[in-house]
Amino acid sequence: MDKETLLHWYRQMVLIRTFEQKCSELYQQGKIGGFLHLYIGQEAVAVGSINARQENDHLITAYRDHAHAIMAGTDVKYLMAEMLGKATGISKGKGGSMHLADVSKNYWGGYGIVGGHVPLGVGIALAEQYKGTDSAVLCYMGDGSTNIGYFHEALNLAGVWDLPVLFIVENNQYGMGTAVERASAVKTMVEKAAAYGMKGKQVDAMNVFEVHNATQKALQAIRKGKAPQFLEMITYRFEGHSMGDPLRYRSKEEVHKWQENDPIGILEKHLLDEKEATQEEMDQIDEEVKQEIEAAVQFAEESPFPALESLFEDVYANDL
Amino acid sequence: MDKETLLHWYRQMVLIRTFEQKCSELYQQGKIGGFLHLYIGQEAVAVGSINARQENDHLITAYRDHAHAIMAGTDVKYLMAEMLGKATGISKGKGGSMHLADVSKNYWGGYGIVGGHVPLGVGIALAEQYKGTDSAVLCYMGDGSTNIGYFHEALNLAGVWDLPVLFIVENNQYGMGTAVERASAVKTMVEKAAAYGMKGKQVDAMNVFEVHNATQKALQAIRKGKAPQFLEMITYRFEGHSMGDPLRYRSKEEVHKWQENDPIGILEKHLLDEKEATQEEMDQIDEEVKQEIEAAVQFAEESPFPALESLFEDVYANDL
Amino acid sequence: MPKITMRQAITDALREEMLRDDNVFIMGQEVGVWGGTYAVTRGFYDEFGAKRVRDTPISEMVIGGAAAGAAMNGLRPVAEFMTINFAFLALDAIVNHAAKVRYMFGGQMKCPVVYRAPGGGGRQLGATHSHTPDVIFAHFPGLKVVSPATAYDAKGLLKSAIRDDNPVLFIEHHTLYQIRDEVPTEEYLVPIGKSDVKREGTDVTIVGYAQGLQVALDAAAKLAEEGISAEVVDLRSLRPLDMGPVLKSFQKTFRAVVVEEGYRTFGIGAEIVARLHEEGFDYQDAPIKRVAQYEVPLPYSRELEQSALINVDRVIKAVKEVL
Amino acid sequence: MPKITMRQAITDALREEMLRDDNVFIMGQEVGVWGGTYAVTRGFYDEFGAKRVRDTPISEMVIGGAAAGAAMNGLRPVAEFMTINFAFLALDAIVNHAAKVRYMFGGQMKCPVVYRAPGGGGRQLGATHSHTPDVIFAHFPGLKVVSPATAYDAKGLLKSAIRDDNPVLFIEHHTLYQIRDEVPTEEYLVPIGKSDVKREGTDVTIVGYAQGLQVALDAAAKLAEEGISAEVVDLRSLRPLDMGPVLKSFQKTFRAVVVEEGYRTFGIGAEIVARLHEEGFDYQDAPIKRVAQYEVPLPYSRELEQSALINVDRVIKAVKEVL
Ligand SMILES: Cc1ncc(C[n+]2csc(CCOP(=O)(O)OP(=O)(O)O)c2C)c(N)n1
Ligand SMILES: Cc1ncc(C[n+]2csc(CCOP(=O)(O)OP(=O)(O)O)c2C)c(N)n1
Ligand SMILES: [Mg+2]
Ligand SMILES: [Mg+2]
Repeated sequence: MDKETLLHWYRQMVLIRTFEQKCSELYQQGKIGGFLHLYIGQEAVAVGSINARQENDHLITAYRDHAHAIMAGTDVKYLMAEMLGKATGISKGKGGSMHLADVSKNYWGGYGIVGGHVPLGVGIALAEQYKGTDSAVLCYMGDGSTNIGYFHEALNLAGVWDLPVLFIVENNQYGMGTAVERASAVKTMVEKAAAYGMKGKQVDAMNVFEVHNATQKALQAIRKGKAPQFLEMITYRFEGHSMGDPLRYRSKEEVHKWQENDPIGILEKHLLDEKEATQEEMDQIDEEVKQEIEAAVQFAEESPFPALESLFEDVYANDL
Repeated sequence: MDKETLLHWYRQMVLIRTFEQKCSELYQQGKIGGFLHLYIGQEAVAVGSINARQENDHLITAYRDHAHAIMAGTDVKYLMAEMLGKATGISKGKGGSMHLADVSKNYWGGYGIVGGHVPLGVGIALAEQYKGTDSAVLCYMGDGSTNIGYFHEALNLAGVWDLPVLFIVENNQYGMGTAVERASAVKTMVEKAAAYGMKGKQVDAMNVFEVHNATQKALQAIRKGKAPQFLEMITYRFEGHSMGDPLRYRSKEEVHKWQENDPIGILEKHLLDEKEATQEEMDQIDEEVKQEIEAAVQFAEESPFPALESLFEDVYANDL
Repeated sequence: MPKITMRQAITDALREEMLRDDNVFIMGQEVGVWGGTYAVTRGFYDEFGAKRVRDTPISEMVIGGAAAGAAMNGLRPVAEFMTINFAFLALDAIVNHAAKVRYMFGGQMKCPVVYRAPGGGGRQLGATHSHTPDVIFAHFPGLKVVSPATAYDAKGLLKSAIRDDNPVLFIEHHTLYQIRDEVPTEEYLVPIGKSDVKREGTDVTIVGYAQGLQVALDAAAKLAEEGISAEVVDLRSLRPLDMGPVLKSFQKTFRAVVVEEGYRTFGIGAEIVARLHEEGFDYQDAPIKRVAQYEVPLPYSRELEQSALINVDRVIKAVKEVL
Repeated sequence: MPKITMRQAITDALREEMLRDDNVFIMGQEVGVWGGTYAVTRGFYDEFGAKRVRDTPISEMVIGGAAAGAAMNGLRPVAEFMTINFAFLALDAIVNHAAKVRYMFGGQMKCPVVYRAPGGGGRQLGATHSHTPDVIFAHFPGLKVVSPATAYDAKGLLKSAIRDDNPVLFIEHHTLYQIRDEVPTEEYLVPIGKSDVKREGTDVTIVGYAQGLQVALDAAAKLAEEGISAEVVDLRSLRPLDMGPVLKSFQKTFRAVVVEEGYRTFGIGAEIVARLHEEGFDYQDAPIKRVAQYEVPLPYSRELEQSALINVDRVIKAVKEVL
């Protein structure tokens, strides 16, 4: 990995985190409404895996979807505008935090119904197989979502039809307040994958290199073996499930323990240890990112709210 | 196993088969309507397993449910009356072939929505656990039903809550016209069980002794270990999925191969080989069963159809 | 023009659209090797192969969702639910996903999927297998819901549905597969969202669709023998719902009966009555009547089941009450 | 009498019933350790323990089905869907299983399960999380559907629901958790299936329920300032639907407006209008109006979402149109 790449990854991780921190702020100011789910702590997953995709690979995820949008390559100003419900938002203010998508970048969006997007991801893959391309779909989901019927039916169909999907479970240890072992009859996600003929691999997903490496291999396997693959990303969310989480279900100690493995910290340390970059270079990036986010907020704040007539637009593809 | 027991089992198997053959006849005569799914070929599953239950164990299954009703101990005349849609039917003519139940015998019925009864079975087990009894639930289903979301959610919950359920998959190789390997991403049902922390066991289910033995062990394990169990019964249906199956999906040779392992034939041979019973004794049983079925048909034919007022009865538990 | 069955009309529509557009394919339980539970796709597996005629596991949620995903990514899936009862399991996939992706993402996507689903009562299939739940799907914007009553409409509407850029639920009443009527050999389309006068008359308007429409037509024929002239309007589409021809007829007859196979309370007829009341207020000469299924889970026993369903006599009785 | 919030009223009802009957227990996502997403069951986990306050996986189908099974076998589960949107996934478990086992098996079983589900729009949750789909559940016989508008009714109806031998879907509008009204400290029940006049008046009947009822009451208060006397009738139960008080009021006022938060087409209001038309035909002095949600998936952006929803002004406008 060359220095430029590594600093680019660093930048992406910081961009995601800074975006999330800003969202948290704006939520507390009442500028963002609805549900807001932050990705802080999980950055290495989106950054490591999406940097391993080919351009024609597709992305789809659940409602904790800001990072995937950023990694898809969407300008954060359109994402921030969406957060604020503005007409310039990537989803024209209709989607909000849970429903970012950028089809021009093969990012099919965040979805709020737990598990509901997994069949969509499978269908997107089916279309690629049907057209005979070498595209794959990176389909992200949470540990909690593996207990819903959608997960089962979708993984099974992908297995039966040999669809080019990489299922990526972001196992952040909890679905809302429910720890994995209180919701799943098996302790690991890879044990579930086996029921669909997928070997599955557990990845230390606080480490962006591990994530990148595992994803690259899995995508290769999909393109070569013409069969779906499965990765269990072991990670942690540092914040609550969404804004307003009473956080009764885990201890401060547990959170601190994981925070010692901060994915940004790990990359930072690597860069310094290996002398790939100086602290100044990184500080410089932090500063640039801060400005990029501020500019995005400004863009969002200055953008108009959607015209009320737009309420009736896009219910159907053609006017009825 | 003493002679009496063995002949009793023989009788039960013949009773099931004769009942099914008679139903087939009555369907062709237009006396039975709707969908009719025969159990012929699978008799060893119901007979072997249900003979292993304690009286306070519960039974629940899908729409291929005649055998389970017979094994629950319901007089075949009430079952035959139900087939004919009569007021004296076990479900008062409202259920038909797919919806036999006899709650007085802890048989909670047959259900037509594939997989829909599996959560019910889990809930019935939850009630027993809650009440602190030593009852278990024998929850039967087809191989095809293991691909539906219901299966996944129900087995997972049973695993998480350590519910006293014995999941029995009657793997008769097909869900309608779809062979197991065309519908499931793994070849065996036990591979699926592993995803819910259940070990699972494959059973040669053309052999009633194997079935009985495996079920007994599984029920013991449930009562001792306080956790669900899983059995994959390898079996075959000799007839079509339901009446009117075009049978395009399997060869005559395949059917014949399985018919050589007729579960009744196997038991018969055992009885003769071990000199447990003579051909005459068995012929005698066959004859008695025939008469029992004829009497059941007569009862059913002579019974009245439900009064039209009954249409509005039992929609709710109390009159509104 | 040749008379063909509705089954044949649907088969022909599917086949023609598959021949016309490579992106059209079929997925569902037993659509392939078996040839379709209702024999609608018989021969397709041999003709089009396993890529375009895809047997699925018994997995309604992913049938609903994966078909939507494939549609979002450029294909035109025709996904079959073996019966509409099983589509209950796909309600979320259909109304929360297929029907919403376009709006929710600000118009970035379209989702041209067709869900076919046979449905209806009257075949002694028992409570869970005999629903006519069309109204619950038709309640949601973003989805189109169509349910034809004739072979002609079935063919033309299904072809329109397949070419439509929106998700369409296409409901086929299973007792109508056998009906026959004239269907041109040359290509035609029937637009989605247009009601249609199926019989002209002057004394009363009977509104129906699908099996209810056929019952209405039979009733109208009998009424004619008694000198009562009924106009029969076929809704054909439930969403969008086209009240134009219904209102026009009502403004002529001042009396109406709505016929539907499903339950009465919160059924299709409720909306029709409400709309006639609201938009045809000055024309109401008598209370509009609804003929619908009695509100019980449908029982197995033949006579009992039949007694819960709509029939010609009940329609005639209702017509006489409004006259 | 003390004024308490609807949230508190629901908490109290649950707690009292759990104390009264050991067979009553709670299951659902985050009902335990978390204390309920809407804090309704806060403290229950500590008070009643893990046996009676059961956190479930994210598995709506088995929440629906297992609760029904437990009810069939002697318990009285109160199963919570985190929101009613997610109950779409349990539609089959609820309407094809819980609501049908009794009938389908000839009365051999009963299924006394309560499904609680918060719902509604107006909180910027986006299209999939903002449904008021009450009508699609209320369409099916075998189920009872209740949705209260006041703390008093919420408590009394929930207690009745838990004691009812039938499956009951209990829908709580999330924006109503905060409202407060007088609730007696002594035990009482509110019967399921009884509409209730919430405000007396003489000029117009406004029919509503849940959040729609509160909007109706606010509108009535404003109308009073202008000298217009509106009678407000609360449906409270959607199935069984009690038209008695609605009709009685209409026979006095001759004019009506129906208010509901859900979609208009095939909504609750359609049935109310149809029934008033059918049963109150001679009393119709003007077309009855419906005030309902505009037919779009609800958008995120605040003003945009609000513009799609019902509000006091829209009700007042409708009232003035019928007067
Ligand atoms: C079908 C459904 N049920 C319940 C919810 C409510 N809900 C939203 S997020 C969530 C937890 C999901 O946990 P997980 O899949 O682990 O993802 P994470 O939030 O940890 O990223 C729940 C229960 C929902 N959105 N959809
Ligand atoms: C949810 C649902 N989808 C589809 C069907 C239609 N159907 C009825 S039986 C069946 C096959 C089931 O196969 P399996 O589970 O193997 O049971 P078997 O018939 O072999 O006993 C199908 C697809 C149904 N009843 N319910
Ligand atoms: Mg999680
Ligand atoms: Mg099978």
